[in-house]
Amino acid sequence: MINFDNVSKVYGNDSIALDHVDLTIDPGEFVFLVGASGSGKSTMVRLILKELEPSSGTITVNGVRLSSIPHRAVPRHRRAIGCVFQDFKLLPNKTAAENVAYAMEVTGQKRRAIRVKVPQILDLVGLGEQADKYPGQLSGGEQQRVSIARAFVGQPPILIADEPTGNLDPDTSVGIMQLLHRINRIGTTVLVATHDREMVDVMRKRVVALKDGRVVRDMVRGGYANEV
Amino acid sequence: MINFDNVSKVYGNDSIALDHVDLTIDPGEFVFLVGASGSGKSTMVRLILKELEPSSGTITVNGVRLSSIPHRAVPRHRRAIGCVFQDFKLLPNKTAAENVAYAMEVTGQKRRAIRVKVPQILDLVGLGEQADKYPGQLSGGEQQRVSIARAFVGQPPILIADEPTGNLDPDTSVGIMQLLHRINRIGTTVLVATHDREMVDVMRKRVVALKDGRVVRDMVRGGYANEV
Amino acid sequence: MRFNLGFFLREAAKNMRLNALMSITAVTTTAVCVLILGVGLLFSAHVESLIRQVGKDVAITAFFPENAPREQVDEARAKVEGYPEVAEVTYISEAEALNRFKETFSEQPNIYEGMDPGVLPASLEIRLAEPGASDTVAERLRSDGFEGLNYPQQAINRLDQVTGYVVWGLRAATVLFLVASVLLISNAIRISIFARRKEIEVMKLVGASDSFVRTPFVLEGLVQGLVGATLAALLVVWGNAIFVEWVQNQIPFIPISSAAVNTLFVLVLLIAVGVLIGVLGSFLSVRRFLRV
Amino acid sequence: MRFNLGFFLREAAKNMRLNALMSITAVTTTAVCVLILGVGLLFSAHVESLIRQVGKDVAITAFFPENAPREQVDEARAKVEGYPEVAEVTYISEAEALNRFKETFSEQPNIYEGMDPGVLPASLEIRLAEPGASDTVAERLRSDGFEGLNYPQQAINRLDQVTGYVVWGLRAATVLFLVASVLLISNAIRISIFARRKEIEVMKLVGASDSFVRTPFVLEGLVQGLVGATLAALLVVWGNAIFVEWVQNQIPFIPISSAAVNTLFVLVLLIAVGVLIGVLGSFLSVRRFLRV
Ligand SMILES: Nc1ncnc2c1ncn2[C@@H]1O[C@H](COP(=O)(O)OP(=O)(O)OP(=O)(O)O)[C@@H](O)[C@H]1O
Ligand SMILES: Nc1ncnc2c1ncn2[C@@H]1O[C@H](COP(=O)(O)OP(=O)(O)OP(=O)(O)O)[C@@H](O)[C@H]1O
Ligand SMILES: [Mg+2]
Ligand SMILES: [Mg+2]
Repeated sequence: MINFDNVSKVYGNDSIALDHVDLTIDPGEFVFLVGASGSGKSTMVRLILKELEPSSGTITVNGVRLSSIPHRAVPRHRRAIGCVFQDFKLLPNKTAAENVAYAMEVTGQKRRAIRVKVPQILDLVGLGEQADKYPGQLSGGEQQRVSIARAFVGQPPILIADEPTGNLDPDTSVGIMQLLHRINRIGTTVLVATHDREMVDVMRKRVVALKDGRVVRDMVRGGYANEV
Repeated sequence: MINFDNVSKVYGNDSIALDHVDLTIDPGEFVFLVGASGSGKSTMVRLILKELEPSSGTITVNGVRLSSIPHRAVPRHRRAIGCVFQDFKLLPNKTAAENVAYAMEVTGQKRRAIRVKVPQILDLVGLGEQADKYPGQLSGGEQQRVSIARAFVGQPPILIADEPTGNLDPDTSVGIMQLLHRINRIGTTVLVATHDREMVDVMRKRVVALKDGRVVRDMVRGGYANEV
Repeated sequence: MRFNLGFFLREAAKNMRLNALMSITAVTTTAVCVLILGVGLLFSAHVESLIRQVGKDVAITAFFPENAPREQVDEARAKVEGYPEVAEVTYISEAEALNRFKETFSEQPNIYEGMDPGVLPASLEIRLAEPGASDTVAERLRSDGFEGLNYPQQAINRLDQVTGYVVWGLRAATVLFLVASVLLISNAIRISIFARRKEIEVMKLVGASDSFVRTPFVLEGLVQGLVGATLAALLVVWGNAIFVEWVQNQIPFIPISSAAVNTLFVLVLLIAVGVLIGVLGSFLSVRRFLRV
Repeated sequence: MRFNLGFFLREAAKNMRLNALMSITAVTTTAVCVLILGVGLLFSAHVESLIRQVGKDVAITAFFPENAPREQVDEARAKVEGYPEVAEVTYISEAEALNRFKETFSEQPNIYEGMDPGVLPASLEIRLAEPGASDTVAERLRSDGFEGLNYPQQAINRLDQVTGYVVWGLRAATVLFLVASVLLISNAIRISIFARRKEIEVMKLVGASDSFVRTPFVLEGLVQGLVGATLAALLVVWGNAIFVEWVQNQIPFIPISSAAVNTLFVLVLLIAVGVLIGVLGSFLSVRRFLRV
């Protein structure tokens, strides 16, 4: 589903964020991406979204080499990926509900479908009450959950979550992780970059660990800090 | 040092963020503020900074009623408080080092002092290498650490950190918490709003728990989830 | 994916409401520029028309030989009226010529006291359609047998030359105003879209196509341009009507005329300019941030 | 806390470099507006000067009685030259008057053939400093014993009236341009500062005082205004010099003069306008976002 083949990413001239990364994620897998701050997790996410181009190497998503996708076709590629951004990336001029709805609107879905689906999803992440607030009126955790809801709503075949529980209390985090688990069970490929040691240790999924831009560990049923 | 007397905060007409909060934090104390997402932690921080006015009740910081501070004197009030913001609030047009330096410049400190102090602080939070990057070029955790460095640098008598480790891996988090502990030991009053259960449980400091805007627990040597 | 106009219009309307400050700024900038452009346009039109009017006052006088017979006069007159460059021909008899002379020197009766009616010859006063044609007309008159011609050769040439330069200058100024308007309005649009570049980035990252992102911005530009330009254009046209009436009442000897300006044309032109800049400016400014 | 100019200048310079798009936009907007304002100013100045020039060509002719003695003429002349409204006095003898008459009617010699030298009286040709003063001067002449006066009463009055209106209109237009410039430039500044309101908020939250936040913005506005206005002002002054020379060569009979415009004054005025709007616009726009 997602394949990194010898991928490196150097920012500017000397900031090596990813260093010859090889990684294959099969359809339907659930993968935790862990690693210290600055180890390159978000860079991987941005590469998969084709927000950035790799400095070298090949990335394949869903059988398509990203470097071969023309500018015109990038939106379609992105619509196949739901993404929870580390910094949320909500539209400040849209309410929580409108932000979630936007992800459906870009795919040209019917207004009726949107009107049914959006409140359901917001309820699922515990924001039924806050649907009509603007991002500036939401707490950090609430904004993060709007971002999660937006990533879910289109039922994309791939779901990527970059630090989805960084602003959530443990109870809510558990809820979100259960949600990710359920989504994965219906066939969605899930990639979660996280620092949440408890969660990783509890869920016993595949864990890929990065260190200074290199994959230093890849265990099928790993914990956050297993020995290398 | 910080005193909330029957403080309520209602956003708009019906969004009750704080509900008759009474709280006293003595000079030199170290207090964890915990509570579910949306329970009002950031609202308390914003009230202390006089970024917001309470809907009712009185807040006193350092013996001064905030409502009596004229607009002119607000900057001085804020300079006495170092604050790590949940959303970092870095200046996008300044490098990491310049962002940290800015907090010293507003207090009119000498360029020489700034040039000595800033690199020290950045080293302390592990960003010696990233000093000249702009926020847009930093990872989430790196931005968070810049925000932490900026809050420290002026050695303010009060330090408030809103979710300071949300984007940090467990090892770095421990380092930051040790830093907060050391800073507290030299007399600084520290208030940390956090979801980091591990940290709260390990450090055994005073814990104030909010729920739906009310203080539901206040224990001298508490854990994250002690019974109420 | 079909083009959902309703959705895009709602988006544009919402954005304008939420970014009211920006929208108002864009509208006033457009209005001010279109206003200046419109005033320039009308000023040009009136000045051109005035200059043409003055040009029409230029006359060539062609004298008849003493005691020319009636038939000769009529024939000559018909001939001259047939010249394509001629706008109007008036016959001045000997008696009329003397009367005019007397009027001119009314304060010095001693000049004309001794004059005979026959001293001043009869003449044709020929007004031209274009002052530039005076030489051609004089040539024709001479070849048609007129010997005595009186026409302010130099004044006509000068007037002609100045007219040309002024018209040219006015058009150049109008074009400059237009360029300035385009620059100023598109500058304002560019900054206001620059201020929202992060939003555009986010839209692209959640899978919006370029046109999906662009359309609401372009509609915003269209509406802002339309509103600003329409306000300004109406103000200009209304102001013009007031001005023309005022001049006609206060300075009646200035031959200003509301016919100098095609109101509808100005209205449409100004609004078109505003809308075009709004749409194109938005389109191009957004494009710069779509490369995500 | 002392005012650290070096720090603020560095801040302003850094911001302009990092927000290059915005800075360039602000500079071009200022330049375009100042350019238009400057062209308007010079146009006004030249038109006013031309009108004054035309006004000076207006003359009153005061006739002496037939065969007035030399002393009377000299005395009268000295007297008239003393009138404050008079710019220039020329004595026209009887012989000269006849010569002029002959020239005017050179194509119709039969008109003047029989004339005696004494038929046309001697006169004073009086040019006025202000065409509006013609009535006053005529009054003075009459009370000083001149009986025959010849002056184009109506033409003078009209010229006077039109001159007044045109000067008034030009000044109004200049003020309007000024207002438009202020609006357009401050609009551009307002949007560009609006785009940075979050930064202002953050600065306030980390303890910056209002003036600490404001100063770099104001300095930016100052520099942008200065650069934009100076470019435009130099262009205007240079263009004016070219234009005046061109007119003097191409249309020499148009009495245009580089003295109509005080170059230094225009330069200083335009730059002052640009700087003032830049500074004030930034000051006021920032203030709106300082209430954090
Ligand atoms: N635009 C950029 N220019 C230069 N360096 C960059 C840029 N973006 C990221 N980096 C650097 O690349 C490294 C990896 O960044 P990345 O955001 O991938 O880290 P991360 O694993 O997501 O960290 P975190 O857990 O803190 O979010 C960091 O050291 C960062 O400073
Ligand atoms: N400007 C606002 N307008 C309306 N409601 C607001 C506004 N700001 C915050 N709120 C609401 O107030 C409540 C408390 O917000 P606050 O940011 O204090 O929560 P928090 O405890 O910091 O949560 P988190 O852990 O998610 O950051 C939330 O429900 C939020 O929706
Ligand atoms: Mg990251
Ligand atoms: Mg919060």
